[in-house]
Amino acid sequence: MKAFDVVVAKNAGEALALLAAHGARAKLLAGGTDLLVDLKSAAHVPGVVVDISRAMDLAGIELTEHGLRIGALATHTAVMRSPLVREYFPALVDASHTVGAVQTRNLGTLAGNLITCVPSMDGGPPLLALEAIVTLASSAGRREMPLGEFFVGPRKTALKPDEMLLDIVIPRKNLGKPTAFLKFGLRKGQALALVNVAASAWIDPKRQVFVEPRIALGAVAPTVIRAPKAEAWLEGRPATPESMAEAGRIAAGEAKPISDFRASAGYRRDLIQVLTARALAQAAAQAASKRKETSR
Amino acid sequence: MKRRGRGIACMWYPIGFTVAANPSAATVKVNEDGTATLLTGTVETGQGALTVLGQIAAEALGISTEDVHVVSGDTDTTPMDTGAIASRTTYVTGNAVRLAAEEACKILFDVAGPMLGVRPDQLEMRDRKIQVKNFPQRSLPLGEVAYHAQAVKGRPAIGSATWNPPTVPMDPETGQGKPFNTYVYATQIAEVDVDDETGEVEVIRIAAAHDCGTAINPMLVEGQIEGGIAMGIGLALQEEILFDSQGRQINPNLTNYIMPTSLDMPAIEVDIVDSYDPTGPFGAKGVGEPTSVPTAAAILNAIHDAVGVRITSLPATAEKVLAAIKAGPGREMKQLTAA
Amino acid sequence: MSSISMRVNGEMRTATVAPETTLLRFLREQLNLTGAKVGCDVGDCGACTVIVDGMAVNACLMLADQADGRDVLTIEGLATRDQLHPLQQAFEIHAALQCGFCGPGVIMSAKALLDETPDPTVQEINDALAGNLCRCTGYTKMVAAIQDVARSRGAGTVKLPAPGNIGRA
Amino acid sequence: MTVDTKLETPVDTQTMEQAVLEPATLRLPAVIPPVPFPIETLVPDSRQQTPAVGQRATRSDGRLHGLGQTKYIDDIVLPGMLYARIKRAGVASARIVRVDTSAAEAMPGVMAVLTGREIPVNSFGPSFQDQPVLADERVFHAGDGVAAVAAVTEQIAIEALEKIKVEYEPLPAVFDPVEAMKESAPKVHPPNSNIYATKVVKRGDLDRGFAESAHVFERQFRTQMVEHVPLEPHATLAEWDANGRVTLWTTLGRITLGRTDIARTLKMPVNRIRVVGTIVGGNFGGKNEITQEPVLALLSKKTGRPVKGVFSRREEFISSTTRHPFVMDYKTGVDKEGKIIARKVRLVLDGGAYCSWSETTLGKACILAPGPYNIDNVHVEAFVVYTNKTMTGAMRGFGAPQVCFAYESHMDDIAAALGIDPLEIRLRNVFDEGSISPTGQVLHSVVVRDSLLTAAERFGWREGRP
Repeated sequence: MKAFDVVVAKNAGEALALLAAHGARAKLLAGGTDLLVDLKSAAHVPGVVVDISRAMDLAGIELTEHGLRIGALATHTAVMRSPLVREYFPALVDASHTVGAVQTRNLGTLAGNLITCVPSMDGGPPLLALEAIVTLASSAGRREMPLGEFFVGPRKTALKPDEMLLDIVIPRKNLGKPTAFLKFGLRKGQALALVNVAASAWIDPKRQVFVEPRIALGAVAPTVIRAPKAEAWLEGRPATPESMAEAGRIAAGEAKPISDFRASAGYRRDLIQVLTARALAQAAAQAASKRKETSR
Repeated sequence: MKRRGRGIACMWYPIGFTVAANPSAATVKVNEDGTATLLTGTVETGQGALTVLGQIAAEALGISTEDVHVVSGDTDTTPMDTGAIASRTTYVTGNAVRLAAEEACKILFDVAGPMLGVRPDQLEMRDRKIQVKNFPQRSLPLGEVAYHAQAVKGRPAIGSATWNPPTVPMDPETGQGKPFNTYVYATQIAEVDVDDETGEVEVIRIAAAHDCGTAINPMLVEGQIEGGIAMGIGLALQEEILFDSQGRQINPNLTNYIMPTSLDMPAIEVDIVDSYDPTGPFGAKGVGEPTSVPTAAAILNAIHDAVGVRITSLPATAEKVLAAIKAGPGREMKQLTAA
Repeated sequence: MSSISMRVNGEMRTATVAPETTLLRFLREQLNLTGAKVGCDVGDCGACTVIVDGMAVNACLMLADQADGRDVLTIEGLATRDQLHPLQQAFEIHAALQCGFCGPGVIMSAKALLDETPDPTVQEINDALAGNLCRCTGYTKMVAAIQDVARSRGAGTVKLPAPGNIGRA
Repeated sequence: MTVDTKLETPVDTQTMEQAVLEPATLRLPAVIPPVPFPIETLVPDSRQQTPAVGQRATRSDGRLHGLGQTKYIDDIVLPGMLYARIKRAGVASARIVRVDTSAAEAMPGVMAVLTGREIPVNSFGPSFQDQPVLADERVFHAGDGVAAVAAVTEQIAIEALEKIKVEYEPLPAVFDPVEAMKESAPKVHPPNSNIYATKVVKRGDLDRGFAESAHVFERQFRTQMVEHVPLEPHATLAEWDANGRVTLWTTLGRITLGRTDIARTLKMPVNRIRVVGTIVGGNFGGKNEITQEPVLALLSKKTGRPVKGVFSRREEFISSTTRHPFVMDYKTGVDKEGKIIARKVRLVLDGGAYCSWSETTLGKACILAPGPYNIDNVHVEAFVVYTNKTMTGAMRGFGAPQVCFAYESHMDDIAAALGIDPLEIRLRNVFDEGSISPTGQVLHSVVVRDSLLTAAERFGWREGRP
């Protein structure tokens, strides 16, 4: 690696002050699983790396009045082990579990996954389907935005040079919302997604229809995207294999996959269709089993 | 929906170079306490060659694996060897080691004969002893004889030998000849699940029955087979170096060059086929390369069995399998006369 | 230059490193602990796996500076003067390693797994090893060796180390 | 509010500060810590038993592997050692107009730079000497080395490579082996033909065989280029001494023949070269020929210091050998019972930019291509051709996995068409003791039938579907 300086921020406040002081020269280091890989092959390295990997005030996962708050430093392993996440958002556990391998999950953070912003990120789809809000902060103040707006393009987010992501909040209204995450990669271990899909929906217990279905797709567009047409079509429809298959077809039409050396656009569309239908089916099954539990 | 299929593939594979000379030399030194040191010019590249060669030397000297220390891989000190290539080490280097050990034995038998009151050709080595054949009650500890040979008779027990598999050149027009001295055989049977909506292939288990002649070390043979199968799975389903239109590799890294991880491995059931090759050291042939030869074929046949499509180019990626499923069975296959 | 101080295999180590030095380079080049290997240097192969505050990590993806104040365990810290670690013993008995290059990383991953999950399923073992590429063995004998250790320890007979801290929630 | 997060401070800072202040713990990195290892030698029973053959003896290197004490080349450091790096062309086919190393040489910490023109005999290869150690006049594939640097640190060497400027004049290139066989294709090594080796195996009367067949099947099969991926990359440490001898510790699976190649490129007597094969971290055929050894030897000679070079993972892919892609045409005639009567095979091997072990691969593939079956009428013809891609060479199986994929897929096609069980059709055709191979060899110790039956028994083949 080419030479750079490291300054340690022990908490969020210090990190923001350092970002204000160094501006675009600085780069934040949290898990480092993406940043260090980039720096090793980079022709130009940042002047200063602000190391927040021990700013433990950013590491928490907690339930607040707004919903489930996941701190910027929460690793994938922390997400997988959190009783709160396991109880309310098992799909997020599944997503984190498919990131890299144990070693990368122990270092890499969920927030970092969003910030690196590659279209195939695994953290993005479930959070987008669950309508997560991210909090960005600079020394000048804070702002919140829906995750969908945070993703700007491949490797490009709404973060300004002096800003950092503080936390991710899944709104309270979605606590326990049945959600499934499915990923298709070229192998089982350490796989990058060819396509990943998260589907989230309530099922009206009386009418057995989808309520507020949300579908998010990864690796099939410049950023992780929602499939609004499929969602709208599905709203109020019965949770049948036919409706889920149709939603998959619509979602496949909404995506803009590219052909690359990993897969063709056409194959990615096929996968969206299949995975979306399967994810919806899993979400519906979750809803059914939850109902059984409560009725017992 | 997941569809299960099974596929079988057998193979043959030669040991050693194609016609070309590929000699090995070895030196065995029996130390004055009856332990031994083996010098070989081959290199340990993970296959366990040094352990196996040590076992061969030990067998010839009637001592244990631990009694033999193997020195290898130094052109200044170790004898010529063609090296860790062509699945030849156990067979070719092993034969040289066995012969070298027998040379050392000859010295020890010469020395022990008078000590035991018999002719040298009446003696054999067993359990760290030199004993009279068919009359084991009369014996001497190997160490005692080795010490006597070196310190009293002035004939340290050192043996050297070379071996090269005999071949017959191939006729340039017809290819007729005897390019190799021996071959090994194997069968692998794969069971797979194919997802007929995504084309994903999961290898569930593989039964592998391999011939290696005598298994000098069955545990290491199993290790070779298991590792070879992993490589075969990569060849069958995952691995491919890709190039751009300018001839530059697209995926020269372990992120994008997809090789099997632990999660991609099936259950493996290994059988070592009962076999003995009189031309090999104690009946041994070899096992290194052939372990990954039939795997891809077995898996591809299992895919065919599961979903009825014949994938004719490797790797059988999920995308390729799905495309074939969509295109329907029987593509590309030409049958020239009616069945 | 950064001044760092960390516990490595139970012993406090203090050093000055260039800020861009990875933990892997620091261990190998400054502490002469060459058990962790450079296999890819970008976190794909796991040959550099060490345990930091109880968690298996790729030492190539961590700056030495980030390990400041932490507890680092490398393959060299497993055995004592008198005894091999049970994993080292089991790997030897099963011939679970062939060329051996991936071995230290695999054993560290296995240790982190068993510290957390004393009686893992085959699936859990495979999951724990998925970050450690091996080209020789097909992983089969590694899994058997790890199962052996888990079985021989028996449920609850082993005192597990205190849980680590990295990213733990 | 529920909080499931207990934030703990990573380490008790107070204790740590105290510890740091204690003089005894203020050890500097120069003091190498003792590495604990078991001093008691516990020898597993399997290693102590006689007879030794057949024992599940543990490996002699197994314990050191597990302790992390096996010394691979990258683990060795000699006093004053330099680090070498090689600049890769990045273009597949070009004439080298100019190599400017002046900026690299001027960098502080750079001790020597080497180009292809400084190599005494700039060619090597196990069959044909068609491969330059470092490309000097022409680049044949994108992974060719064009210059090398020895520097006091690896990082300086890497940065120095960026300062070496190479001017190329692009030349036509060919990447597809079937294209490369055409007369009109650009020649990879002009004036030589791109088809650099052929092999034929012929037995019986093919035409009569097909005429007598009840059914004839035809299919083309293809395979891909594959990398060995040894976990340890190619690595070499070279030390030139005052007697004019050079010692090379290297990841080479065949040191004796490697030494011959090194002596040839360095134009030195063989006995002035010592090659030490350390424990190699995986080979699979990929470490069967020299790569950077002459470069490091010459850099050591230039600088008078030991020089170490370790391939990056990228170099491992782009500049070491790979497995041959095959294009395989099979035509098989069988009788009504599925007994093979005639088989014609045509193999085209993509050799990449250099021959390497292609001749051997070609030979083995050609001989093995009919499969382990008794076939009276066989004709196999095989070609290996140059392309401007990464060179292909020895890899576990020398072409056998490729042809096995083809002949065994073909076998199942035939079985399916004739409605014969795949195991059964093989049992009807396989070699037995004394069978004649396609090259006319009488085979001994033949157990392919046993292997089929053993595997089928283990798998439960005859019990039917699971």
